[in-house]
Amino acid sequence: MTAAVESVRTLTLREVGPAERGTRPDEVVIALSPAFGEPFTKTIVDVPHAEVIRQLLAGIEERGGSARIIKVYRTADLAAIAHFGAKLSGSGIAVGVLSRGTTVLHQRDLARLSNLELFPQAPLLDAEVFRMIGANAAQYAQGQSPRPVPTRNDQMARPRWQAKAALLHLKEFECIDHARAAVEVEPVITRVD
Amino acid sequence: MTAVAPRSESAVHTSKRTAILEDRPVNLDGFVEEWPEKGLVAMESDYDPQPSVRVEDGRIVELDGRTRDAFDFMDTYIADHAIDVETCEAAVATPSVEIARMLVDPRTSRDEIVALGRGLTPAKILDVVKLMNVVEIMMGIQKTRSRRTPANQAHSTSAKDNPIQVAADAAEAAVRGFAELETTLGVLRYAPLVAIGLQVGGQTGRGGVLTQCALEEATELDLGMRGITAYAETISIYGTESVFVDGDDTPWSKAFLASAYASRGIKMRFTSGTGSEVQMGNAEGRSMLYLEIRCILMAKGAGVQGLQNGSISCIGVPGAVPGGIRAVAAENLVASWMDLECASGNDQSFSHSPMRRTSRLLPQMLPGTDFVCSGYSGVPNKDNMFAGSNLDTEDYDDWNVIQRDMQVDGGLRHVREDVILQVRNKAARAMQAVFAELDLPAITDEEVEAATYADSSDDYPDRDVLADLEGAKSVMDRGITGLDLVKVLERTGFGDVAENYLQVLRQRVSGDLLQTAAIFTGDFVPLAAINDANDYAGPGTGYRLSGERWEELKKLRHVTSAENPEEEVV
Amino acid sequence: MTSDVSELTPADYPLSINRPDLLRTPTGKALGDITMAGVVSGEVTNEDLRVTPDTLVMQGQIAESVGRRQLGENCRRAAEMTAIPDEEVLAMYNALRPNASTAAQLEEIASRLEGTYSASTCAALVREAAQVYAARTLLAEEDS
Amino acid sequence: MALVIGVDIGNSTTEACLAEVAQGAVHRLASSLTPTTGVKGTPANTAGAVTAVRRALDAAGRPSDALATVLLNEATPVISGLAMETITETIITESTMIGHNPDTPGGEGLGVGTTVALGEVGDVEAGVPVVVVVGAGADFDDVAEALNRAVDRGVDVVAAVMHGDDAVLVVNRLRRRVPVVDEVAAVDRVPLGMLAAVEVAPPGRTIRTLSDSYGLASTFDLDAEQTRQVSPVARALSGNRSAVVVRTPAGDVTDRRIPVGTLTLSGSGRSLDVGVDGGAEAIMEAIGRVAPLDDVHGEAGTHVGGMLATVRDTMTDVTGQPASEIRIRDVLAVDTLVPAAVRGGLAGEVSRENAVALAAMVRTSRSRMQAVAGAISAELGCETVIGGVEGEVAVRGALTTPGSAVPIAIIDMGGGSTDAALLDRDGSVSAVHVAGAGELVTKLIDSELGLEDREAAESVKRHPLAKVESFFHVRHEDGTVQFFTTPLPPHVFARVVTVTPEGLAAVPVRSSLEEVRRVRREAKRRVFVVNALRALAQVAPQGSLRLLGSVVLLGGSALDFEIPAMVADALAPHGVVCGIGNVHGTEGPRNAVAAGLVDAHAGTAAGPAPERLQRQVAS
Repeated sequence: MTAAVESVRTLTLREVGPAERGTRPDEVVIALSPAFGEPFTKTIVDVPHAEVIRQLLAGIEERGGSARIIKVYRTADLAAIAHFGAKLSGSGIAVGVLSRGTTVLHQRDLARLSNLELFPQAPLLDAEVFRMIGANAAQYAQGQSPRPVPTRNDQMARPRWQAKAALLHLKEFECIDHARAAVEVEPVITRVD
Repeated sequence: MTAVAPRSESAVHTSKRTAILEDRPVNLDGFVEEWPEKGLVAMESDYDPQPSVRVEDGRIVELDGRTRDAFDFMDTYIADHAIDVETCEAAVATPSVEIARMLVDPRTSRDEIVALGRGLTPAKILDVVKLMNVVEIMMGIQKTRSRRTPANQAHSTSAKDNPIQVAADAAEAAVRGFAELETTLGVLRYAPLVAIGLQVGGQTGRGGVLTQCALEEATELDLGMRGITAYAETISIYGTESVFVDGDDTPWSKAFLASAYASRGIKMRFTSGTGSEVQMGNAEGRSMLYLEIRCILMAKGAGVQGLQNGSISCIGVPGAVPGGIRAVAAENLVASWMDLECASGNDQSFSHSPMRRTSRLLPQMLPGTDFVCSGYSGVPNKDNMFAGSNLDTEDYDDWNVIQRDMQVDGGLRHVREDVILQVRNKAARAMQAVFAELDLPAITDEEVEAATYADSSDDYPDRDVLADLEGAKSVMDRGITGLDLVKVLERTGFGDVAENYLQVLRQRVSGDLLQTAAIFTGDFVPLAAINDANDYAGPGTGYRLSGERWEELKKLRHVTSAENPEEEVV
Repeated sequence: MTSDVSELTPADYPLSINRPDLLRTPTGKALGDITMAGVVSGEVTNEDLRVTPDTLVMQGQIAESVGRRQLGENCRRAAEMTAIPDEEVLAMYNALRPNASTAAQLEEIASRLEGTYSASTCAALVREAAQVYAARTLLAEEDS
Repeated sequence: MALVIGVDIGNSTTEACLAEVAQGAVHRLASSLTPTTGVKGTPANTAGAVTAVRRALDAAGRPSDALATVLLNEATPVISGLAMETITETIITESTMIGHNPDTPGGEGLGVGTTVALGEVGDVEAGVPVVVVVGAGADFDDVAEALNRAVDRGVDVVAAVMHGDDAVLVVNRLRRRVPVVDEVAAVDRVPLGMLAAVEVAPPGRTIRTLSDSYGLASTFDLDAEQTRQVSPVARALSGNRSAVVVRTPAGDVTDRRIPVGTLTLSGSGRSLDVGVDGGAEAIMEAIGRVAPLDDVHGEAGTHVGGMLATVRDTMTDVTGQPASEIRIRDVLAVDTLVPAAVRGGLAGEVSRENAVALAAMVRTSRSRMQAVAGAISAELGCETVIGGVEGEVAVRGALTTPGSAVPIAIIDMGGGSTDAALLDRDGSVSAVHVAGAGELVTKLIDSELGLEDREAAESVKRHPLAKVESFFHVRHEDGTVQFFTTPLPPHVFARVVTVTPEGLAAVPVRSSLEEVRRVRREAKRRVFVVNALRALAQVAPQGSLRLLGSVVLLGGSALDFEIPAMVADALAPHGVVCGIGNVHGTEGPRNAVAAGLVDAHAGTAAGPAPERLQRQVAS
């Protein structure tokens, strides 16, 4: 079900105000890292950020959930980003995403370093996986117990991706802005034909 | 999946030759540009500190440009525990180029250069090794390696955590020559049965092989204290304070743990490696090698006998930057020079390219280290639960040929098929007897047969995992120890295996395996950097591959007989 | 029983081969008593397969005789630790992790090491850690 | 004064009771428990028996050379075999319907039109009602746009069928909402150009039109004969939230019984054939008619035949007795449902098919306990005596339960078989073994919940359930709520879990707690309660449970959290007092046989010594 993306879409994150605590009991917060969308535009394996957001939102929508997106500037630590999002989430469920693609499903009552589902190998995450992550997030938010998204593994990911992942991680750290509070954003996805 | 997909095609039309080159496995590896400001650089960085040291009232008050009030805990630990206060000022004042030459020059003895090293600071050590090219680094390893006789270590694991497979592959690895065997688990609860498999199999293959099971601290120590395993290795340390704290440890907690192992008579080494700090995003702007040198000095200061280094699980990071593999060789040199046992990496999947895998190996294999691989996968890589090694069972014959080509001892040997089948079968039968005697889920004759001829976990009948896990729990609940296993083996007709195992346990009493780089010979003589200290002093000295051992390594699977060219040497 | 042994040298190593006369198990057996016959008859027990503090001190001397000062110190700390039960060793290790203990808790461990187990070298290591942790803000919050 | 030890070799555990015996007085010192090695009643038992003896000696701190006598039970080998056969199947021909239940269909209502591929929708004339068929790889935004464009052009798009899990997404983007069924894996096999109906019910409801024969008739304009033919379609779709029906010339859906072989039952000088596809009730009824059973054969070349042959072969291997001499003495048949993929389905449709589970039990007359006794004597260097049949000795042990009195009956519920015995006022003992026990319960739970995970099924069987409602509280199956101060582990979040001594373990199902609980209790009832009644009826005077008096439950399953209560409830209407054994007031339901052996040896237990009473019901 690779959503055969022939047309390219671009993503703009339009700031709508400070990130605040939500009230909808079934909402999922998608918490993005400092470099997500801007300056970076795609994951470590070139999945466009527009597609990451579109598929996460589609997964949530397909399961009848609602979503808000926030962008975090003060940390580039995935666990911290996701846990921060979970605390703002009306349901307590958040999806944390780094610009290189690494993703985690978090819940506000969990310890920061714990998680509901973790997808540590960014090179193995494609559009289909992001859709399933979104669907599971919505189900957790509704108090259901979805089957965990099947995890993939590849021994040879280390030689190919380990250093690029470190580099992207460092770049993400560069975009940390301690003075800037997290904001709620609205995704504007434009199709470029 | 994505890792094996070809690179995206460029729009430009390419030549046939380019197409062939594009398809070469080396182009599936990842390479990145350096970024020294952030520590994404192997060993040559303008952002590393300059060497300096100052002593006041018998205490180091300045280290590599920082005064004591600005020390982080790594500086403090190294200044107070690793560096000799009496000699450091003079040592650091010695020109780096002179020290580098002493490392290479055969006329400077190991004792002399090791003694000088005791007074050096991390930045000074870096300053010295930066002057050395990779051949000089190999010269240095050849001389400073602590044990005279090189050795090797194997991984024996199973994708299904099948204890019979682990036993059979451990037996084969032992008979092929590995001095140490390491295992770990997919399902942690399987640990007791797999650790028993490793020990029973190992002692069947060759008496005196030392075994280890990588787990979280409490269980690993427990299995060690029961005598089911013989040593420990996966005690990680890091080169910056922030990463050390992220790992939930400090130099003091790790030093305490080192003493805890020794107090139970268990051999232990730390683990560190280049790239881990930058991988975690907290390199504090230092080069990978500078941070690794801090780890090496921290280990030395803790009084642990040895260190596993050579990037280890972060090898993809130094492997992707210029000069990275030179830096990896340099970290092995520094560990050896600091008088620690060095288990020198080559233990993780490193490259898609067979040629590159080999070249990464030579700086350790050619000069010889205490353990050239830490470890070599004694199972097919798909069964390797340490996420794959640089070498696996498919490479056994290549390794043996390289040893013979270069007349270098990499710790292994070619073993005839009948001998391998015999030890694999015996290991599986010994496990069958042990399981039966301990009321563990039965091992069938079919499984023994499979273990004798198998390659991977796919070749074994599936075990009843639930029953096995209950059995594993009962091993812990009943307090079964190594001594119980010795009794069972003796009672069930595996007297020689029992005797080998008892010899290993007996060494606890002597503490002989706590000395630097200690291993066991086949005759249960402890061989350490004391009674087998490296005495390399140039051509014609030190360990030489000759005599009986060289005759052994001349043997390969297929060698045409000179006497009768129509036949092969057996 | 072996405390009056003169300084050991590298020539004494391996003790299991060159100086078995110096070695005893925690129950006082000689190394030569650890035989298969002894195991089968039940005379050799798990308690016999442990290292004694005296032996650790001797191995420490050998290490120091070849210039390995820190390894010698580690052997001395280990000799002190032989008396501490397994669970308590692990508990102390966990207490030394960053942000795990208050200054008072670490001092309590140090006093216990010194008082109950006569482990002064270990106690010194814990006190030193407490000092560094205070300076680097790695102590646990005071109130809990 | 002599040190003796009673050893009871059971199907799954070997128990020992160590005691000092002097002039008829018994002073018990220790008991022990270890897994049985090998098949009960065979020389492989020696290892386990020796282990049990050594452990009891260790526990009492006695050396092994002080032991005077080992007392062994006469353990009759009992082997049980299990098989499960599906006896019905649903078949769809010519893809007339898609009856699966995607989690999230889109839209609501009924749409009837001609099937057309998404790519062709641009060519459809305005005004024609169409059902759009969307293949794999289509993006939801693109699909919605194409459908909106068609509608703008005047095409009457009434419904859609899709490959991907996109129905809600597409419907949310339509200007005119229509029902959409998604996750149809073989969407490319949906015939095009045919009349089709798509129905989606609101959340929480089920479809009304396509699941009703007359609804189908009016939708497709069928006559009376045609309506009769499509009734299986309607039946197959009932209970679904969404469905698609395509009218094709020869399409059909059938529900047929699969012949899986017959059982030939012989007993009471008669022989009866019964088809396994007749279901459990027919099988058990036939068994009742020929009781007591002498032997059972399965039809050669069928699964049932294969299963019974395996049981016989195993017994031949362990006893050395030829297969022709081995008799199957009991069979328990249980009806169950197993989820199975529908043949001919287009969306991986699953239907719950009927199945029969069988447990069979074999006994031999030829025990090899003498060989076990010899091996134990050699190993321990002391006398070994075989004493008493286990049913009888167990009754003696049970009688030491405080408050019990003759007449007394026992039920020992183990892993492979359920045993019953009765000690009558005249001192006579009757005993019986029947097939089916804990293993069968595990298998039923595993297949009915579709777990395919024996570890999880075992856990469901053994432990009560709870639902994790937040990281800080769970609701137990009895409705009580338990709070935690530290967060629960993430892998149990929002799940149905078993409450085990090691903590909470997630049950890998999507069913509700109530459903899991119902399956668990039904499985136990159909095996343990049925067997308890069946076995007791065989030992009861004149086969009447009313004449039993009291029943003591023994064995591992007597420690289960609900089985004793379920059995007691079933016995209560017969006026039977039923309770959990407490051997010697200290051992609980364990150790009855081992303790009974010692008592019999000392000659102190109630009633005469076992040698004098030998009335075996089922031998």
